[in-house]
Amino acid sequence: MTIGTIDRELALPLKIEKLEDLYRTMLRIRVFEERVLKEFGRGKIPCHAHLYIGQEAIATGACAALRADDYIISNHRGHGHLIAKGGKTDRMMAELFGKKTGYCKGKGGSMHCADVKLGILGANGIVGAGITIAGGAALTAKVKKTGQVCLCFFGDGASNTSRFHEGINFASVLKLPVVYILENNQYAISVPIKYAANITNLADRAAAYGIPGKTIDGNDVLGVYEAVKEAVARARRGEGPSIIEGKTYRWAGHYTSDPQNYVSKETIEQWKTKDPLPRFKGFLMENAVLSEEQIESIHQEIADEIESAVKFADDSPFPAPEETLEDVYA
Amino acid sequence: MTIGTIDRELALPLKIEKLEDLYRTMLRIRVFEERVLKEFGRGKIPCHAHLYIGQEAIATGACAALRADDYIISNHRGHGHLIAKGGKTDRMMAELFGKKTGYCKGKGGSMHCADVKLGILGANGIVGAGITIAGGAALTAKVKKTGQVCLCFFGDGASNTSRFHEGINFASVLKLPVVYILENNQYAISVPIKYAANITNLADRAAAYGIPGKTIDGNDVLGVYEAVKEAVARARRGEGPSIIEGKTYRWAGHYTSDPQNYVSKETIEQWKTKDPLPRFKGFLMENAVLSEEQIESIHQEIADEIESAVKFADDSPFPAPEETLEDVYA
Amino acid sequence: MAELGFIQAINQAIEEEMRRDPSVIVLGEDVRAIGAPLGEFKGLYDKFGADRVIDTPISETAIMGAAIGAAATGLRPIANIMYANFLGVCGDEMVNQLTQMRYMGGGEVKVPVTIMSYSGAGTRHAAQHSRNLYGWLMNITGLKIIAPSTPYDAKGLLKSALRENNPTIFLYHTALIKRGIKSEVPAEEYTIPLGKADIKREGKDVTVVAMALTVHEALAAANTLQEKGISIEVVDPRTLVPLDKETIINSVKKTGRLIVFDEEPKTGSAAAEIAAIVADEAFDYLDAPIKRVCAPDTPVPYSPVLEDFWIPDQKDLIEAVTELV
Amino acid sequence: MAELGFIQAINQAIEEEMRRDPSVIVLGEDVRAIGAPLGEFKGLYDKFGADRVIDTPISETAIMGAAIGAAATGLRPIANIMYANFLGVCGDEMVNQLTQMRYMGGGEVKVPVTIMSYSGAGTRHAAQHSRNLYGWLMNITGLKIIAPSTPYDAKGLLKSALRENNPTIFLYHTALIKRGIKSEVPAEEYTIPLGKADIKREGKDVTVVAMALTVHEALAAANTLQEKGISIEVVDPRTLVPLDKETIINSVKKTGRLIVFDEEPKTGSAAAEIAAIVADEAFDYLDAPIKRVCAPDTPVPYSPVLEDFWIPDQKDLIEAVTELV
Ligand SMILES: Cc1ncc(C[n+]2csc(CCOP(=O)(O)OP(=O)(O)O)c2C)c(N)n1
Ligand SMILES: Cc1ncc(C[n+]2csc(CCOP(=O)(O)OP(=O)(O)O)c2C)c(N)n1
Ligand SMILES: [Mg+2]
Ligand SMILES: [Mg+2]
Repeated sequence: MTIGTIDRELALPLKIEKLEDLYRTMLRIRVFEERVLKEFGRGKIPCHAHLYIGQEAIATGACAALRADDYIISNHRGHGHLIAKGGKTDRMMAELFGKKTGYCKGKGGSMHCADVKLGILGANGIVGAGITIAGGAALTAKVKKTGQVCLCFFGDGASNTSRFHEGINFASVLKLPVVYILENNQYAISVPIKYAANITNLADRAAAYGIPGKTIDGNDVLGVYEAVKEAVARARRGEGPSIIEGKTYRWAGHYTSDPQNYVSKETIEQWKTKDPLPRFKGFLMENAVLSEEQIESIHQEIADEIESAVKFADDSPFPAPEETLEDVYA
Repeated sequence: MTIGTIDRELALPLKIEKLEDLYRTMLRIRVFEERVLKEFGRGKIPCHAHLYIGQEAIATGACAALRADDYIISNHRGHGHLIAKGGKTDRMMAELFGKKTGYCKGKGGSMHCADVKLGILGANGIVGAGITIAGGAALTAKVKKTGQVCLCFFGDGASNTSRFHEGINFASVLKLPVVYILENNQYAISVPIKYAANITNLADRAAAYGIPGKTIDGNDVLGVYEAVKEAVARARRGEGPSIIEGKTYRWAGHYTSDPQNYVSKETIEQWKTKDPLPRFKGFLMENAVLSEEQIESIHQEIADEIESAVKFADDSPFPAPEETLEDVYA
Repeated sequence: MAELGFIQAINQAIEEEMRRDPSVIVLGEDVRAIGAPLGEFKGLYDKFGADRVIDTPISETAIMGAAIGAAATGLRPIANIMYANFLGVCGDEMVNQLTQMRYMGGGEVKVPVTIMSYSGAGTRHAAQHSRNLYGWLMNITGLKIIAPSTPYDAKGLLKSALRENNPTIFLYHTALIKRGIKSEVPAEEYTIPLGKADIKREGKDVTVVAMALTVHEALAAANTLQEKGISIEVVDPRTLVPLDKETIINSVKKTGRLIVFDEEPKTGSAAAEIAAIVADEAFDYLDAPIKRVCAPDTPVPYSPVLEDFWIPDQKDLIEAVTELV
Repeated sequence: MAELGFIQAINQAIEEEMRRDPSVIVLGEDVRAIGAPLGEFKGLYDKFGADRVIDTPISETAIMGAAIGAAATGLRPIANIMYANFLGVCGDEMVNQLTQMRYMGGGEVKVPVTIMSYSGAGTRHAAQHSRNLYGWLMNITGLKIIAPSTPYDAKGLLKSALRENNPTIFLYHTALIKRGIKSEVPAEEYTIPLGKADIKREGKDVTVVAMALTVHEALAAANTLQEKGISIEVVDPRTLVPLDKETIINSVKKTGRLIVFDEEPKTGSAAAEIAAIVADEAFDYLDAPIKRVCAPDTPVPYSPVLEDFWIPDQKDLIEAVTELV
């Protein structure tokens, strides 16, 4: 694991459009989240949300390794996962605003966005709960022989929960096509993982299930892509699940109103030097994949997109109160 | 791990009385369990019980490494653990018979026997549930600085449950004085552990928590004693928990009415050749620790004890029906 | 028509539905080699193979979580959680996942999971294997709850559950299995809709709402009471959610008296819900207080003497009826 | 007397009891650095040290299991399970361990665990962070359930819980914290016994039993109704188990009418239990059907528009009262 560099070899086989897309996706997440912070401050978003800022390389690299029909399972810090899997920023913003046009018609909010047609099986407000659900999606793929894979995102904190053990053991026994993406952003709210677990690399827990586990730099989008691609290929071949742990950091704290008093300023500053975006941008420019102007235009494009997502959310109606009563039963 | 021999070196530092006691305890468990099977057949015990026959060396060796004030947490296959920790066979039998003189006044039955004064915090009908509770007893010892240790017995099947992960991680983080005794008897009801987990030695899961894990021959009472002694010493020094996995087999099947159709006759026969009792008896005689006559007299003593335990149970009154209403609240 | 017990009727229902719909699968402990402890899944592994009859580690959260994920993506899993008492192990799946996934997502997914669990007291299994947990389950919004009293009902209701597009739990009572209760079960296919009560015995003096075990106790009591000239109507709702309020209320309109006969601790019981509905919606027809004949507010004890005292039985019902009329 | 909010009152209660009894300890997520999300444990780590204020991994089963084991061996742990909605994660500890350990063992051990959890809707936290789960908890036999409506009650009840020799759960309502509800709290020590209702407002036309959030909605409604000449009596049971039946029944004897006002889906609610008790034990005093003003049988939605519709509020109560009298 190397933090700070990007391996040129990894990039070479990739098409320019793919590299460009990786950057665009990371940027889309970043700009979306910054806007969520702002709209929360303005009172447009009625509940705090858990921002993905700083972790963009993981969702982006991981989802880039997927087929369109593959599944993902997300967690409470889910906006980045959804965007990386193709979630529409306007419908996401509308959901955060509690609007009828949102992904859940205003019923779910930040922690419950889902878009099954895109393979997004849902975020989750219960830490760890997605881990066992992922096994079920993978089971469907196995039973129906569709070749689909399920990526399951969760944090360092979740790796201490009951579902981590039961879910991964279950998947390992049935050789289910799941790839567990463990985003080790160092904290579970205020509790550092170095306190909450007695080991350094959480991917080492893979050995308890006889499956591969790999710890990588979570801020290197190409490294993430490569590692996940390998694990996805393995899963698709029917050889079972893997765990990939990306080390990273959540800059904005646990949620939109977290002053992060429990973290030293230095730690945060240090992690900011590993920002996945400028790092990848530098790489793209050094290797003449994209020019300054091209990057500029991507930034403009994303800024416009998020601006209109907010406008869409703002202009959309709230659901009618009686809609509360719908959607319990199919 | 060697199955079949007993290490003489281990025995040398032990007093003769201790060696004799190990044999007596194993035999007490064996004879008690055989009698349970018989009394169940006679309808005296109204619910099937999970017998410990074949596993006697583990509870016996493990509890021999404890102080009188140490704790144990047992599971559904708990008679052996209780006897090894000093549980009285008459009150146990009375409980199985549903009598007022039983350990739970007839309220708990086989799966819920407890005797807090002996440090026996209770059996449990929910697989895995004791694992987190053990951490609590150890926490009391830590907070009150009593130097006590808690042994926690559970099976191979339990090592796949949620509580295994949360409980052991928790204890490892807080460096709690627990020793987890994983009795790998190859099956969880009809499901073989080689199907239900993707690894061979379940003690290897200790690495997920940064604690020691050791796989040993569970039918060698001295080997168990030695391994547990070391782990208990470590726990008492405040260095945290360990896992000890003893490989063994439950001869009588899952419970008193299990025909074990899912196991081959050979497997059962093969395990019977590793019977911990004749094995230890042979050792004791070869090394002139006990003579044939002395062993004979121990057998007689135990036979008498169990006979009078049954008589005690038989002669004891049932609780009054209204006692149902007592003991909910303190 | 064949005389079948619960285990056979259930086994038939599952087999028929697995043949009918290839998306029905079974997830559970010991379903393969022994067809789960009492044999309700027997033979299915041989008939449908390892992909559809799946033995699991002892991992109730993984079973239920996988069932949810599989249901959301197109299968119809049976999640076998051996005893209702074990549902707490996957309590979060029950409270927050299974029953809320559809709603939280704005109605986009269906979650057709059928949970199957033994329930009830009477087999000397003590506190951790003997609860019905009806009240606990009813408070979990979004779950349809099935508690059959006969093999005939069991088969027809389970088949409906397996065709439902929503989470259901099918509770089969171990004491009824142990008692060897049998029904005539037709060879032809049939289903019983969820939410339709069955009047197990007509009567005119008191309405007794009973489920699973208590239906049988009520029917026995009815005979005794008949001799004393008291006629009770035994209404078996068969499903607690959805609850057939109409049939219950119509019966109360006729009798003017209600006893809810429910084998669980009284506090927070299904009996409370049924009593509350009638106290609201049929108040004007009531000639007497609504009584609940339930178990005491204690865990289930082991000793036969104690367990028999704990279980609300025909004697308790007869006493309550006699006091009421 | 100081004006305190819930968080301060709770913090004081814990600190006082920790000083009084060295066996009181705290187990929970984020209790150390931030004193749990809203600060109710703030300062305790500095005052009592790492052995008594214990940060845990995200492991509700380990927290609750350890609390049980610690309680059985002589400590008095507070098990902080952040939100009541997370209780399902340690559902088995709730159903089979904490509440049954003493009974199963024949009364030999005491299990003085106090669970503390946020509960209730009104903060836009959506389905997985907004339930009271009263009915679910009541069906778990052996647990005392505390649901205070004011900081004054919260402090006195929590102190009693921490002196109880039995499992208790203390549910503190996030919407009341958000609303900044305050009470006069005396400097002198006081406790409030579990099982003693408080009449929050006297009245003569209708008895309204309300808890936590609904107490405040009922009091607001009472003012509006007063203007229309209708006088309601607001009875706050404060603890659901044990339930002060006597005070409720005495009130019904006076008013002849009962509405149970309970912020949870109606089916299987605490309101059902209270209605059922009155329909049995005070039937002869009732002049009208017993009404339940509850939330609909759906999960809690996110959007303010929907959540406000979901929460049973003063408007709903006023409507129900007006229809009833
Ligand atoms: C079962 C459960 N326990 C506690 C919480 C409260 N909680 C929400 S997020 C969180 C921290 C999660 O940490 P981690 O898994 O590392 O993810 P991160 O927030 O760092 O992305 C906690 C404790 C919860 N939502 N669910
Ligand atoms: C949570 C839970 N799931 C399932 C069961 C049913 N059950 C009782 S014992 C048992 C097997 C336990 O296997 P193991 O832990 O290996 O212990 P062993 O019986 O082999 O001693 C099972 C599945 C249970 N009691 N609790
Ligand atoms: Mg984290
Ligand atoms: Mg085993």
